[in-house]
Amino acid sequence: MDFQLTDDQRALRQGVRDLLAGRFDRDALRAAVDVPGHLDRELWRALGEAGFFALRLPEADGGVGLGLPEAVLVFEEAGRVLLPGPLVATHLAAGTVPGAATGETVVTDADGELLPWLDASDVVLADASGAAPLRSVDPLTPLHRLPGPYAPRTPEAVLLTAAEQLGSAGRTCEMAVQHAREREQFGQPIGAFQAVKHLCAQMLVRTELARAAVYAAAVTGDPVETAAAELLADEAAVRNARDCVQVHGGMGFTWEADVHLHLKRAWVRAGAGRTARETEEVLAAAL
Amino acid sequence: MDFQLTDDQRALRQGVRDLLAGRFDRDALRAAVDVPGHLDRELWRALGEAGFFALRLPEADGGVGLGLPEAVLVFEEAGRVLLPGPLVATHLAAGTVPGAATGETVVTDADGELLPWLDASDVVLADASGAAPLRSVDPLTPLHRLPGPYAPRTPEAVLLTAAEQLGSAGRTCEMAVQHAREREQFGQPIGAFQAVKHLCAQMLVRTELARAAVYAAAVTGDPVETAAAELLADEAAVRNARDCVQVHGGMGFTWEADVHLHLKRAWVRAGAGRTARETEEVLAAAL
Amino acid sequence: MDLTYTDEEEEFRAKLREWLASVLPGLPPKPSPDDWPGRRAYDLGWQRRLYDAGYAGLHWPADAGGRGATPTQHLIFLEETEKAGAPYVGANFVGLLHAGPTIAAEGTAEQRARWLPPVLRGDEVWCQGFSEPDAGSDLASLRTRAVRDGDHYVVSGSKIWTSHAEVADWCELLVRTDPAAPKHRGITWLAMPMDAPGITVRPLRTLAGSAEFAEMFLDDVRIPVANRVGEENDGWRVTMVTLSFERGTAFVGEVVACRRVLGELAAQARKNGRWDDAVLRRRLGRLNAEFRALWRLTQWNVSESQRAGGVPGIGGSVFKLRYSHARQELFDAAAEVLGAGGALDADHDWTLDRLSSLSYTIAAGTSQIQHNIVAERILGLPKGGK
Amino acid sequence: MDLTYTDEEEEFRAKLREWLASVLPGLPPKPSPDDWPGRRAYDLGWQRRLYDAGYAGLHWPADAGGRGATPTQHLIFLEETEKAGAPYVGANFVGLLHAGPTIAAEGTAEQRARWLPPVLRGDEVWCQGFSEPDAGSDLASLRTRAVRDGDHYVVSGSKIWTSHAEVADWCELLVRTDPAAPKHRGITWLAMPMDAPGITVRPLRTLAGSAEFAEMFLDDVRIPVANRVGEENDGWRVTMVTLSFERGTAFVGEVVACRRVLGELAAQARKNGRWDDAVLRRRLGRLNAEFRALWRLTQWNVSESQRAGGVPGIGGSVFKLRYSHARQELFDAAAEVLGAGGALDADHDWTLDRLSSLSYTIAAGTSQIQHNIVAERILGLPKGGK
Repeated sequence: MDFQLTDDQRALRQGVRDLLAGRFDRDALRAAVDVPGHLDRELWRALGEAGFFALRLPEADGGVGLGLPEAVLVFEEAGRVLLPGPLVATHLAAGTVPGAATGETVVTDADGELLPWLDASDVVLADASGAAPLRSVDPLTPLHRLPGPYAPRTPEAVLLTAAEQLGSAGRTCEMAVQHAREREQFGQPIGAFQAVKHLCAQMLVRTELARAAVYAAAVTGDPVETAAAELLADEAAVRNARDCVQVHGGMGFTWEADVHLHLKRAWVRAGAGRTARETEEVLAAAL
Repeated sequence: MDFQLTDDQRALRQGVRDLLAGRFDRDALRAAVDVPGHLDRELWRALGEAGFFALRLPEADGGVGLGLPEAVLVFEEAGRVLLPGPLVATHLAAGTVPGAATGETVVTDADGELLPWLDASDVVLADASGAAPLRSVDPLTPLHRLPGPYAPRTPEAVLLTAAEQLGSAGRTCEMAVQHAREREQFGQPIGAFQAVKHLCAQMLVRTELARAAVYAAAVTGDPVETAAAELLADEAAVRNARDCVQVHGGMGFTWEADVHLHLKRAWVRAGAGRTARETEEVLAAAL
Repeated sequence: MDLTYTDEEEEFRAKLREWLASVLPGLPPKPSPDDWPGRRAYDLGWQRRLYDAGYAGLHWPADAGGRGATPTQHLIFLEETEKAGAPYVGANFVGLLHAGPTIAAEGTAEQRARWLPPVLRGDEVWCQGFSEPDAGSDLASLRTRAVRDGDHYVVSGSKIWTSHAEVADWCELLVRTDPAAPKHRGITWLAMPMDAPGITVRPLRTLAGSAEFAEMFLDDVRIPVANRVGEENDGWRVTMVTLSFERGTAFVGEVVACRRVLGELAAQARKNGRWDDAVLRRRLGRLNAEFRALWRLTQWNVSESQRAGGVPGIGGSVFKLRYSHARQELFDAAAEVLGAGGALDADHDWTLDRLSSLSYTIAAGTSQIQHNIVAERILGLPKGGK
Repeated sequence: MDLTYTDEEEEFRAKLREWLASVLPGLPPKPSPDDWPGRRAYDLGWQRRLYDAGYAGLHWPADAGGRGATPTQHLIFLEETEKAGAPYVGANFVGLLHAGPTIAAEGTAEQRARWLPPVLRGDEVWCQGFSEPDAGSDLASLRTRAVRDGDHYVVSGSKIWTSHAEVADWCELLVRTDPAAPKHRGITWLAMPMDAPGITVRPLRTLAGSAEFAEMFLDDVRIPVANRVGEENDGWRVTMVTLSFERGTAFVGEVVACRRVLGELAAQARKNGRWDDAVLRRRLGRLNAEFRALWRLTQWNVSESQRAGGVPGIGGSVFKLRYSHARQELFDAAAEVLGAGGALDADHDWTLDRLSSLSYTIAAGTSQIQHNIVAERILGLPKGGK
């Protein structure tokens, strides 16, 4: 047993982080926020070239030949920077939908009642008849509402979404800590106050517990473990984003701060998956 | 509208507090803990003389002629000092069971599955056939288990128990604050640390919310308001006792500290009433 | 402990209801949220109606042009106007609840005569220039400088979270007049005319997407010394008077509104089938206990204030701590009732309310600060720790 | 990321299981909780069996008489012994997990030879004299005084929370040797023979009603200078070595046990009908997620420690914060499953576990202290605030 990242996995994570820092920095993020619904196809192709979508295809089929643990690490990075687009659906379509693997084709799929990125996608795997647009609370994820019935999401889709939640939870923890170190009130950094310190510590605890669950589910593929990962990652992403708002105080309540983007995206991702009710019932039934 | 204590109500509260301080001080409390199941009949008669049981009987019948709000204030004081015995049952039996009003007769009644003080009581209003003793977690409340079915508790019993919970919640808040002021670690009172400060503040918030609910239910007699009072008072008593343990640190984990007596009694009182499930359903149905 | 209303109070309520029923149907249509001049006109129009009917400045002392109503009457007023769906205080908020009462308490006769009647009549709008980018929880560290130049102060600096700045006539402004003094002792309260040269207002977009607030940049703005309320460097004390007015009955209407929303949630859940989810149903039941008790706590605090001759007690911090949390829980429950398809729809009121509820544990003293206040001022724990 | 065990690890597990299956049926009956000499004999007897089978001091370095096993093997050992229902470490706790490793790391060759073999063989019991009535969270403020008198220290003071003191042969004792130095720099680590004159042990009853712990009063107890481990006044550093050993795998067996209890709760609820309560059922489901993840976090931390050559990381504080809370939630859920009639019965194991779970957020560093550790040492927030 060696439940730690291998050197290759560390290198992969660093590579993706560097790629995203170069291709999707904060300016790009805010630009995406300012033009809701617009998908940057050049970035999409760059992701394709970097193997983001073909990651788990066999090398013989032009893929990278890696597994679910590696995909989880990559999607965690995507979640950290709030990378927009139907990433999970396109990744899962690689190998079956032509062009998905290379980032030429944008593929979307329904997440239960909600279909993201319908207008910007080339291929829609869900039955989109009767899809009605709504004004998405998340400026980075356009949504349509579907009349149903809905196909259940695949375990891979659940897990990769949980990985994005994990990345977001880790990032909002970092953002809160950074703000707490820099922001001064009453003559000192607010991070010197226990009330703020303990909020930040709780954020880390949530993140690390979710990390253990998500990584373990990626390694074992166990459905109950996946349900645990979903539950804990959803909770970590939403709760951390809220605590991050709180630590930021008034600043956290502005549109200009990025923290609300994490909260809204976390809501969208949690809403896309099973409800907590369904997940908890799966976990209870397994006892 | 004047939702504050009248002068008479303040005087009554102070009178009961003084009486209990004289007749049931800390030594008496610890003595009661050391002899589980023993009921001090002399104290019981003194309570009777002071009008504890006859409080709501008409003056014409030898009672004090007061109402439920006054009874709530009195039972709150009883809860503060952990006064032992089947207080609620005897109070409610005054006027129907001879001797209950004067404190000559000790009356018990079943609280659902559990019958307190069976052996020490003169009159048992519940069907006690098949009652089996259990080792009560609360050294101040001997219990028997009944086979059922159980009669539902009266709204007055629910409310007076909630008043005891309120008194206990207020007292553990005070105990925590006192300890936080006196106990020094790292060169200062632990109450100077925000982590401790905020625990104490939360205890007060819980107490004051429960107080508003309990007093209002006493004034209106509304069943939904009574359910709210029960829910919030149970929560305040249990949660405050636990936080009081936490603030006391290791000391709070000892038998010698009184705080565990509050926790165990709060558990017993909460267990005696409706479950949170039943109370919440009442509150939901009223929406 | 009496929760019944006196005959006088019931009569006050009955007359108010009657008046509301007569006046509300004749109101003009509500302006759009982005139409600031329209909102100003609408809010001032409502205030004018209140004034004409004798309800303006209900809780203000009579010698300031108010009605000198009791806290209970004020409670009834807030409860009934909310229940009837009357307009919110809106653009009149700062004038009626902050600046006005401050001037009434601390201003000269001349200042009262100049500024109070237009507030009550609905002629003038005030905004608040307190917070600064670097002075939030630690408001007393504010740095906007005012330098005396003859019979004027020359003011430079920046303010933030100034609501209605775009349409305000006046701003109650806190400035630093003595940088050398301890931070609480070098602050002065000024009434700044919003048409003075050197003021730039920039809308500040919140995470809910709206521009309720603004930033305000002051560049050598000249304010007459005569506009100073209270002594120079005594502005902190003057301000605290204002803030205590804010705490007493600030959330009465909101608690009434929350209880209405809770009823709507139950109705909606019964309709869409989510009522069958026991966890959600019991959560709504728990919120029922919570908001009923918060209402009773409001009545408790109001009665306490009434006994104290109208001075609100410290119980406001206890109330705010629990209420701000309960409000967030309420709109989280609303998201459950709606399901993802509704909860992620930015056009749904409850979605916006859910977003804006996040500010409740931050604005007007974060929950962290409120915990300190409760622990130190009510419970007597040592001050000034971290 | 690999969660499969190597062939060597699986072989280790298989052999251990085989041995446990062979030895456990032959164990003597468990003594009653109040029978201290009986418990000592039982615990030492189990340790002797481990020793004879080659499992004693599994995680100790080989040159201290241990097996030099990897953290993963230690994890497997703790998991399998718990699953098999083997005896707990009991009276051997301090010797095996605190004092022993400290002596192994910091003691002289002579000290190691004197003290370590009897611990491994199950011949001697150690207890811990660290906490004092006025030195809990702030352990370094301890005041028990040791004054040098020739080749002895003369020690006076009092200690608290000393488990197994009644039956211990030795006590690892922290004393103050330099009252003038900064508090962390005047502390010395001594091995105190428990039969020395001047020691009074008084049982300390916990809120669960048991006397697991004791107070210890020291009145001019003479301890040879040769019993000092490490330098005079260097005891704080020496102690920190011990404490870090405590953190790594301290809760492995407990997490395994909690998962077993959770299964029992579900079985019990299915039997008594409370499984139909959706709120309770989903609460158990949530606890399933919680404890599965805590188990994975344990494996994560153990793997990290294995890569670091056996040194436990700081992740223990993160784990302890969440675990202590989850354990309390678990036994609260147990009370719901039992209903009032069971939850208030002090003879029910789960009732006692519920009571004792309260100590988990206090002992070995309160949750308040652990939050500080996480915030300051992992997240790098400013130290020393309040």
